[in-house]
Amino acid sequence: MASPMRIRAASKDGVTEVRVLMSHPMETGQRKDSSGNPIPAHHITELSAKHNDKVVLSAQFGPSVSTNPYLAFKFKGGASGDKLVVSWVDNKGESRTDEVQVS
Amino acid sequence: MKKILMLAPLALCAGAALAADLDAKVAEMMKTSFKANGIASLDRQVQDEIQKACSSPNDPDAATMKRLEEAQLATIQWPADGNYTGGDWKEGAKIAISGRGLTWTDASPDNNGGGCYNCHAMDPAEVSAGTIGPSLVGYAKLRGSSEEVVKYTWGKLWNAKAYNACSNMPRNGYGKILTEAQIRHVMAYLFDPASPVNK
Amino acid sequence: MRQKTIAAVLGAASVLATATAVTAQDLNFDEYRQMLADGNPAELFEMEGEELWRTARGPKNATLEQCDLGLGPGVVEGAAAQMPRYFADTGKVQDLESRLMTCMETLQGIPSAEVINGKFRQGERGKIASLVAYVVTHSNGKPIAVDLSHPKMKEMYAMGEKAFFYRAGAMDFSCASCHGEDGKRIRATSLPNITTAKCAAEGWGSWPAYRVSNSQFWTMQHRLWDCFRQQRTAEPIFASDVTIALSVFMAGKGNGGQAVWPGVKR
Amino acid sequence: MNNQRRDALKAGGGLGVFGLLAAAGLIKPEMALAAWNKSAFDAKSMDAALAAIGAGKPADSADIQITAPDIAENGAVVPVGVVSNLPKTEYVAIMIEKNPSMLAASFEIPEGTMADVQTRVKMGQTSDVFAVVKADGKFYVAKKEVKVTLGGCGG
Repeated sequence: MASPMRIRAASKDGVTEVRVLMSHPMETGQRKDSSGNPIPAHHITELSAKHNDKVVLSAQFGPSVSTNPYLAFKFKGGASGDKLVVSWVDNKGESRTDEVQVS
Repeated sequence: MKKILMLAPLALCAGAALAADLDAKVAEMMKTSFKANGIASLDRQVQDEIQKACSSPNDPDAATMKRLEEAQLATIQWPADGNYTGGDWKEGAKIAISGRGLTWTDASPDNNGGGCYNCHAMDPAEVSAGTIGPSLVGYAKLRGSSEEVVKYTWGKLWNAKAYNACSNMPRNGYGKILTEAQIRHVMAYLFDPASPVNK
Repeated sequence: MRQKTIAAVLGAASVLATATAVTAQDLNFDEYRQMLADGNPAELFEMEGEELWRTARGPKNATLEQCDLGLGPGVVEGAAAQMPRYFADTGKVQDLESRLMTCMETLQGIPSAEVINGKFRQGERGKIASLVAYVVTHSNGKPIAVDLSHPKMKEMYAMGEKAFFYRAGAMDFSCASCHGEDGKRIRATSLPNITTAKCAAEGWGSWPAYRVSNSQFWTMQHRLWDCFRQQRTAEPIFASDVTIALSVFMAGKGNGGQAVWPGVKR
Repeated sequence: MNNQRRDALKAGGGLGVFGLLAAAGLIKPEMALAAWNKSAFDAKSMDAALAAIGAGKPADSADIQITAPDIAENGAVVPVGVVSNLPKTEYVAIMIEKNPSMLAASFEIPEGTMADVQTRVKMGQTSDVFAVVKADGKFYVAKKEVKVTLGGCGG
């Protein structure tokens, strides 16, 4: 199972800033292993972030996003204690969902 | 150190004994803390004369340096056919760029890179050039291709310690890091007017 | 440092070197590094390490919460900044990794041999790396404060300094070949001059680190192991004396400097 | 801190993953239907990538700011941020001209979310980085060059 994300969500002056680190190899599919065999692509394809029940960001990633991806964004509103949920799926169908409270 | 010597000769004697003891302990540690792995055998931990003489912050005295350098100079194999620079500079560029070889993750002790760019600038277009050694940009354009320069360069590539016993530069030929043919390619990279080094 | 005028040829070379600047560009990565500092992926390892610290494991099914890193059982805050240190219970100078190995053996019953004979980023040695990420995070921003007063620490420091200058291997390198002068680079990578207090602190105080080039978290043991690999020596044994001695030398030299842990590196 | 882990959703077989997420109420059903834009991520030219996201020939805009270093110490991780000051920005894409897969990431910006995203991308070599923005139905673009260097012993 995929490892947990590190999510930070902080609200200040009516704006919530979200920073997410995901644990994922983001393998491009273009590399070869030590025996010369191609390493299959393995990367996050889609991601969504929800504040309480509202989607505040959705994204699509390709293999050019760095290993252990980082994402930061801001949305209006959000208060301390609100729920923020981030989910991703990858091209192999694996997924991960984590949630934090806005601080 | 000299001041201590004048003020407290007794303490120095004790210190010298301790220093020798420490050196012995370190030499022992440099063996027992390591293990052989693949081509990286334990004999790599045993120092030769040069390595031993150049293992402190300061170089040995001038006479020792000279003696060491003369011994290293005698190890240099000069090209039998007098062909110093007739290699392919494009091959030389590949060798200069590659820092691979001779680690315990390398299966074979052959086909090594020269790792030149780790320490030297060569082609001015290559931004990622190290600075441990002097810049070699415009090598032959600036120095010319006289017999003296060509021979010195070959010798330096083969065994840098012949010219400075405690040089940071590996002994490419003597240490079997590069073959004679590879050194000739690197020579071409440095001397060929068509090489980007001389553009 | 080791500049010598030899043949007239080399004399000319050094003059010419200054006349032909490599590129006008100074390789300044401050902006790049600053952008990476926020959201260092080492945090993912830290999270794992914190969980491991609290998870009952091993034949003894115990957590590491009673592990004594030098400040008393279970005290993590500030512990890494004072390591390596002499531990009376083992009679040894230990760095963070070798101390964690001791705790895993005594508290959890996980044999040290599993770590020593293992591979980096795998098995129990991999778990130690995550634990390291967790422990060092609790010394982030603190001054490096290694106590060199014990005779065994003094001896380790002296041996570390000697080992630092010890040339060996297929390319005649010592640590000092790359880390003995100010302002040098390997390719585009700047090299700290470990013989100065300032740079020793920068070096010691920025590892362990997440390496962006291979997306791996490297402890100081891992860092030293790969330095030796590139030095073309034989393979250093995990937590062996040479690794501890070099660590004491670096940390001791850097005493008073600030630890920025975990770091993020190219 | 690690209560996140306990909320982890275990993806099972059978249901598509996004279907599962939708069923779990974690994402909107609409999103489960929105497919990953394979043709855009597979595009081998900038024109093809732009066409695949429906951007055609976007107009240059000074209202898009790209935050990226002038020079990167390693191409495996290059921080890139995009801020769009164009009103009604609804979409942001980051493209790396000299990568085999040019489109790196795209973001749907719902109302209430600021057009201000940061991520990190791989760059095989020195290249222009493009930010393509859709605002009020029209596409705009800005670019910035990032130089990529090589470090280390290379062994």
